[in-house]
Amino acid sequence: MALIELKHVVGGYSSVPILNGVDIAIEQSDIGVIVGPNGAGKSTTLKAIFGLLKVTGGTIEFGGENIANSLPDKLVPKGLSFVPQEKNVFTSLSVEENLEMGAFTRKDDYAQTMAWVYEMFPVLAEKRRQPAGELSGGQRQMVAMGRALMSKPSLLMLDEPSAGLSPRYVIEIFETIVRVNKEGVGILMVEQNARQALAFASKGFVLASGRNRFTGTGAELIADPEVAKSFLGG
Amino acid sequence: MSGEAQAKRIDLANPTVRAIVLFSAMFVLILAVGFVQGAANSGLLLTQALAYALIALGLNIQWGYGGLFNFAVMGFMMVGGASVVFVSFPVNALFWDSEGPVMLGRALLAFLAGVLLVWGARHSHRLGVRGGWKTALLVLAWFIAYVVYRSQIDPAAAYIESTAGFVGGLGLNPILGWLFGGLVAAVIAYIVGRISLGLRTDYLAIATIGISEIIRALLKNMDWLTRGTMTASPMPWPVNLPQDYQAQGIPISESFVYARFGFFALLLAIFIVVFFFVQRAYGGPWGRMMRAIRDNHIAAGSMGKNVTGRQLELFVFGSVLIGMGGAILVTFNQIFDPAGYQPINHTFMIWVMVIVGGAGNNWGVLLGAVLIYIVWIISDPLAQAIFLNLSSWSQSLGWGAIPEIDSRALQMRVFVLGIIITVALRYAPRGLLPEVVKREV
Amino acid sequence: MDELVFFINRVLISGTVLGSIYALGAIGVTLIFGILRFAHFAHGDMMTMGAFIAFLLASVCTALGIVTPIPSGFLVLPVAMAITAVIALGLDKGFYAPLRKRGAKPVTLLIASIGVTLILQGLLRLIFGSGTRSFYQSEPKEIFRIDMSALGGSRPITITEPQVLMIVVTALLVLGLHFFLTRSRLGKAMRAMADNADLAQVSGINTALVVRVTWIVAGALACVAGTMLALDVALMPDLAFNIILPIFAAAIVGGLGHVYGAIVGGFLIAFAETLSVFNWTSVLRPLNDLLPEGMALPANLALVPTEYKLTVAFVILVITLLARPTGIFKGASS
Amino acid sequence: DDVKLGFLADVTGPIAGFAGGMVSAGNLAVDHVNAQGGILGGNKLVSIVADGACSADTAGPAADRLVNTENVTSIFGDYCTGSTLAAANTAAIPGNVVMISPSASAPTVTGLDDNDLVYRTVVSDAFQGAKAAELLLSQGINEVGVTYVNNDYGKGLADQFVASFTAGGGTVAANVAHEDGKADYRPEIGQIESSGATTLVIYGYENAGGGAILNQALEAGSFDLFVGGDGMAGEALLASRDAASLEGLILTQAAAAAGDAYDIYAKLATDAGLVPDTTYGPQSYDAAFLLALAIEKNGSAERQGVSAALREVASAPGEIILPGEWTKAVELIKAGTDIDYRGASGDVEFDAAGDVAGGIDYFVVEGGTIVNKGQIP
Amino acid sequence: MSFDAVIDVRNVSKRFGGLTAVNNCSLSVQRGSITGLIGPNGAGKSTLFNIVAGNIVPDSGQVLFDGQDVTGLAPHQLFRQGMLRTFQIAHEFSNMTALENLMMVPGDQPGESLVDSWLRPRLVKARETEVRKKALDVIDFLKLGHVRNELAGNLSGGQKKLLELGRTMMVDAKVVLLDEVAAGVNKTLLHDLAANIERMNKELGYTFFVIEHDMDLIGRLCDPVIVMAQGEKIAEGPMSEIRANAAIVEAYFGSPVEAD
Ligand SMILES: Nc1ncnc2c1ncn2[C@@H]1O[C@H](COP(=O)(O)OP(=O)(O)OP(=O)(O)O)[C@@H](O)[C@H]1O
Ligand SMILES: Nc1ncnc2c1ncn2[C@@H]1O[C@H](COP(=O)(O)OP(=O)(O)OP(=O)(O)O)[C@@H](O)[C@H]1O
Ligand SMILES: [Mg+2]
Ligand SMILES: [Mg+2]
Repeated sequence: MALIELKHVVGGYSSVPILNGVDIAIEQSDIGVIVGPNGAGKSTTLKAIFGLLKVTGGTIEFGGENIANSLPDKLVPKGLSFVPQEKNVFTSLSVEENLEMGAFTRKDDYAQTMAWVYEMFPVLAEKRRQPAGELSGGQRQMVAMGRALMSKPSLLMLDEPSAGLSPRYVIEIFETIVRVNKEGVGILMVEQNARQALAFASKGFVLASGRNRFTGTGAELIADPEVAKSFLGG
Repeated sequence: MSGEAQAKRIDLANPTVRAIVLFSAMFVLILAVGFVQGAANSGLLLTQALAYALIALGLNIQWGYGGLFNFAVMGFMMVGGASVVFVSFPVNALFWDSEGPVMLGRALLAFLAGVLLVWGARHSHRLGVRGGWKTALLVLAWFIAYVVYRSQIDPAAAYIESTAGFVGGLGLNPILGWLFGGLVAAVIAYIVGRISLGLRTDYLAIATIGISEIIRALLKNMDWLTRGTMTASPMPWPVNLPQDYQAQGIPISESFVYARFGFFALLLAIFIVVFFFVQRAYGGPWGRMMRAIRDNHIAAGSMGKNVTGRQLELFVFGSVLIGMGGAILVTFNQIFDPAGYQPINHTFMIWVMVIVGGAGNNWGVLLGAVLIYIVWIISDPLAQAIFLNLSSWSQSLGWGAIPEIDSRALQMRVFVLGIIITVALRYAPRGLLPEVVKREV
Repeated sequence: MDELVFFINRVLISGTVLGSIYALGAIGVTLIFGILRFAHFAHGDMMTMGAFIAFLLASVCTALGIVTPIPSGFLVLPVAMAITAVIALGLDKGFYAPLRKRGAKPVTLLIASIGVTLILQGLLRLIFGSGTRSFYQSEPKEIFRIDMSALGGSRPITITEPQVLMIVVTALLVLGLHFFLTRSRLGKAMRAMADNADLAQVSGINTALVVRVTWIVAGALACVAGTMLALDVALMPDLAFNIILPIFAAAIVGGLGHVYGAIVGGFLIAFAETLSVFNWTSVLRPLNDLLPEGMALPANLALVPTEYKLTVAFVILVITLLARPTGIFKGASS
Repeated sequence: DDVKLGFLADVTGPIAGFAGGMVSAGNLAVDHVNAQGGILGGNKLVSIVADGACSADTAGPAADRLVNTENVTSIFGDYCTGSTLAAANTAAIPGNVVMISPSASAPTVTGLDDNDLVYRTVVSDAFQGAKAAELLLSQGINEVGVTYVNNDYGKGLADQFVASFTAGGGTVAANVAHEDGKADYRPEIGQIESSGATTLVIYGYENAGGGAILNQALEAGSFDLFVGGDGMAGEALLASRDAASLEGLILTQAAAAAGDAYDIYAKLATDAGLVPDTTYGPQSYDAAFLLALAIEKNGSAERQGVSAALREVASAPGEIILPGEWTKAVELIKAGTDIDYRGASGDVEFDAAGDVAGGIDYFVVEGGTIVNKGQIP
Repeated sequence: MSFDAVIDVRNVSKRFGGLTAVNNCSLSVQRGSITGLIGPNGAGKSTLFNIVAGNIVPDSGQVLFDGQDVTGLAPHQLFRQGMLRTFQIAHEFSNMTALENLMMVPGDQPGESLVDSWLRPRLVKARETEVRKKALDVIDFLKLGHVRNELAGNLSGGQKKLLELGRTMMVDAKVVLLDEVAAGVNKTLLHDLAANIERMNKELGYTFFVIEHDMDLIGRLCDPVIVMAQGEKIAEGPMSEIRANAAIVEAYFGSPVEAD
């Protein structure tokens, strides 16, 4: 059974639907990448999973349970986590407090998880007392991911994690994602750095006009000339 | 009920339809009030409502178009009021025959000297004065200017107050006074704007509240100029008063109607002209530019729009209307009473009119102003009716009447108004007639 | 010596008392602003309401014949705080939550809070009438006079019991709030939400809970502020409405959303008011002996006449904002 | 038919604190009329209340509603000077309606060009201020500090007091305005205290800023002696304060009518469950009662003639009518006998401008009670 | 050297609190070039743009535009002299439609003066028709036709960036500063955009100054490329040269990610 499965999801901000039937399935071991033209509904798909807009049709199953239209404070304890593209750290809180906020829904002791996050991002351990607003773009992205990992999610969703990062950080971030995935966290992310992302993705989804246009492994999509021409910039 | 059912079938989401429906409802309300209250009283209500609409239109220019949090409405209304006193109040011979004008002239010179001094200090960097020295020089200049001005104005004020009461007016036509009110408001708005428009949102709001309080304190305590708490009245009207009609042999009750609708007609003519021009500018590229500045002033600046200049333009433009409206109200009520101005009645209520009506939509603001004003007036009998009944009901239940019910019932008019405001916002959070997005067809 | 005592009485004590009142009010305003991003204009009336609730409870105590060494109005405070907090929650549920749900702009919430102000004022007058009441109807207000004759002064330093209580309570509350916000999970969540509400939601923070806690804290604080104010002066329906402008000024000067800013702002405004009308002649009078014959200090050396007291506070406000456009502590804006 | 009496009252806005008591006092007079057989041959006298909000913008429409919509015969009110003038100019004067204000005490009202329609039962501030100054000087008090509420009432009173006091050789060491409704008056008190004055003259309202200043000055122990005007007078002054600390406090107030007019009123009010000496309560009672008398005298609910009738029932000579004596008054009027009302607030003799003249009494707190020391000579 | 420099930055510094974002930086952009500006995150690239475009006043140093000292001039004054910029984080007018967002850009619209809009409605209307036509063309080119009546605040992240770019096509500018327009824009569309930038440069003579992290794009468009790090210019030259610089490659490019 898939970790998360979207079946023909329809939804939008007002009465006009933005998603017209999106199908996505991800296993815990997968790295899924959503690509597509601007305005295709990629971010909207992630928001729909996370209960940030109204889903009017289809089902979203997570661990076998329909979670359509549940709110984040219900979803996070179930094992979902989301890193928005922008404004994804609490700038006035220290790095450590940022991580704590990620563990807000947990009732148990999260010291171990925090140690794990620091182990994965050693630079954060150094700066644990510093306000996150004083960090560089790449470091912030790590804080954001660390925050999302603090709830011990089984699925981590990321919206364009590499946007605006210099090539070196892009590499770092992608490496981190691969590492996190190896620790047993399913990944679903949206990327415009599509070629690079699909290169290590186990599943790829091409969305256009709120619908799936192509689905396959990352390698398949890169190899598909039609996909490459229309969506990956030739 | 059937009206509402019908309204459901009508597409209320369509701005034009919505406007027509709501304005019809407003006219029905006006007619109902007119029917209950009589023609004379309705004439009065409509005139005041329209004056408030003019003021609300001014605020809408500032907030609705420009996003400027002007909470100094009361201050600008008072400025307009004091101006019309100065222009249209009868000449005070006692003052002009005394030493007063000469002393005031000296005070004016002292004031100008002070301005010059401060201006000089502000430009002292041209002489090579920099940094902390310049700040120190500026503070010193302000202090000297303040002391010099006080040394001239204090004796002049004391002298005028003891010999002539106050300076009186020029005895000119009140309409000139209204224009002058707009002009003075413009000058003050320019100065205030230059100082404070760099502030954002709530910070600008509280700064303007402060400025408004400063204006009120000045006008309330400069007895030599405004007569302060002793009030200046009666102000002359630009049209015939009821007494003038009575002198022509018209019965008392009709004289009220003639006089009020005479004033109303004059005001309506002014309002229509103003409204037309405001609408025309707002509908075109000027309005688009202003909305852009409101949305994102940084981007607007980079797209070549002079943000500070344009915001100043809006601030002055809006304040002119507020000042004129304040002046018109003073003329109409025939009294300028600085102690009667309260932020809650004269600033926040105007904001309520704009927000409930629909910021950024002139028709909405007109609707909001008239509606809120009428609600405020009928809340007086309405609150009494509700709470007198409540009291007798509680009496009949054996709980005893509410003590001092006569006055407490009346005090509940603010409660009624509060309920109406919150309910209106709840069902129309963007205002009764929200700003219309200019979509292509 | 008398000059110093006079200065202590008239500037230090007065300013501290007034500053405590402003600070207590401004903390509530700033908290609500930080979390909910709107200027809650009805905060003053929430304060007044809290004071009336404490008054009612104190009257009940007195009627039951309970006699206490400290003012009964102070004793019932915890209960009154709880009741006011519940009412604050009710106000949110009834008036502000529906607007938030519909995504109303901050200014709409501000205007709605003006509506709430009017509603509360009407209700307070309907229930309690419009007259003035005193917590000290049945018990005298205790006044401490610290004799200064040992140090060569002829006048005592004077401070009343509620003033002492107020200063102590303000200090304790500020401390408590500090620990709550920096140490507790919920407090941190409040700061997180003030920082970035969307991200807080995404992190799974129960934003509805945070909002509720905010209103509870703000309501309880309002009750304390109102009651302390009423203990110090008297109780009337427009008790705190009349000082809502300086309270907002304090919150703004400090930087909206900053608890410490609110405290600094409260004391800044209070001391500006107090010092602007302070007659410097009274402390400089000894200099008269040094001045040459025939020259004396003027009888009144205050910066402005008292009519312009609040004006000075606002001038300070405007100047502060010109130097630091979002307040001393770099506040948020809506 | 009912006879309508307009109550134009500033129950919202800055003086809401005591406007309620004034409405109640006025209603007491109306109740007395109705309980004793009604007006104009058994008709009911009804009060129609409207809110002037102490603001010209609101008082105008409210007065107009009374005049043009409710068609009242006369108006009791308004309370603030500004709103009274606005109401008079907007509606009462053009509508030929008599107004009696119980509290608009500023000298401006005297000069209003009102066709003999605007009256007041409160003594003009000018008179009381001058008398108070004479009294203090005669008692050997030569240096005082003054604080006044910054409105027409306080300012008018203080201006006159200061003028007379300095003219008589006294020194006003400090003259400081205060705004009503603030929490803290210590800076104002401090400014006066620092001037060296040990006597404080308070021209404000007992249940507003004036009372708060008194409290805070007592707490600080700043002054030896306090002096107050009519706004400070009343039993409430002692009710909520330690009387011993107020020993010697001097109050001035319009002279009560000869005889026991005030005591009678006080009893009537207490019986009805009211506090008799709320601020301007007696003046309010008198204003409403006088209007009823004038209407009765005028013989109809018409507006024409009320003004002349008012002057007749209010002024000597004539048989004395005291508060509450409605039946007696009606009988005398029926018999064609001239009457003269002596009110709770004083003799109420109107002068040409519609102001009450009359003496000023002074009161001193002695041994925990307020003792009337009689008229200031 | 700056004989034909259209932008000449001389010894400019800017500090934020304790942090020096731009440190005594000097560089110039030649007329008619497409100059690239790259560097790690936080190098001070956007800050430099803000200084050049007048959004930030530098602590010290000078900016010359077309040979004139423009340090401290307001953005709208620079716009009038022919400089146009985009923002890294989209600065759309969120309560206006996409079309209106573009229509407000052209300067000197008679309808923007109160007097003209009141007294010369015909003139205003004529210009308005022109502006609308232009805006519609741009919107179609950006493939935003279907959302032209949507509020800009409701557009997707990439669509906002496109709108940002569209503004530069609304007027004839001498110099266009592009701050990471490619981030978040779909690669296929980006090809068309790059082609258009080249066309505007060649045919219309626009000068472009481009911040970008997309090395393919920089490589395709820009010559020369300036590298910034820690607020200073550390290198300048054609892309091939930059790529050959080991230090830069290490600091900036890192090593390519391994496929899984
Ligand atoms: N307004 C500001 N206040 C304080 N610090 C700032 C401000 N703007 C930028 N900075 C800091 O200045 C440094 C340079 O920022 P800048 O935005 O110029 O970098 P950049 O080179 O554009 O990076 P990126 O490629 O990530 O956009 C950063 O460390 C940033 O945090
Ligand atoms: N708040 C909103 N209200 C209405 N429509 C919206 C809103 N947010 C997004 N949309 C619309 O939904 C569509 C899809 O947006 P979405 O953000 O999902 O695109 P995307 O695929 O993530 O694109 P990009 O790559 O540009 O980020 C767009 O056409 C946009 O106009
Ligand atoms: Mg997106
Ligand atoms: Mg940048």
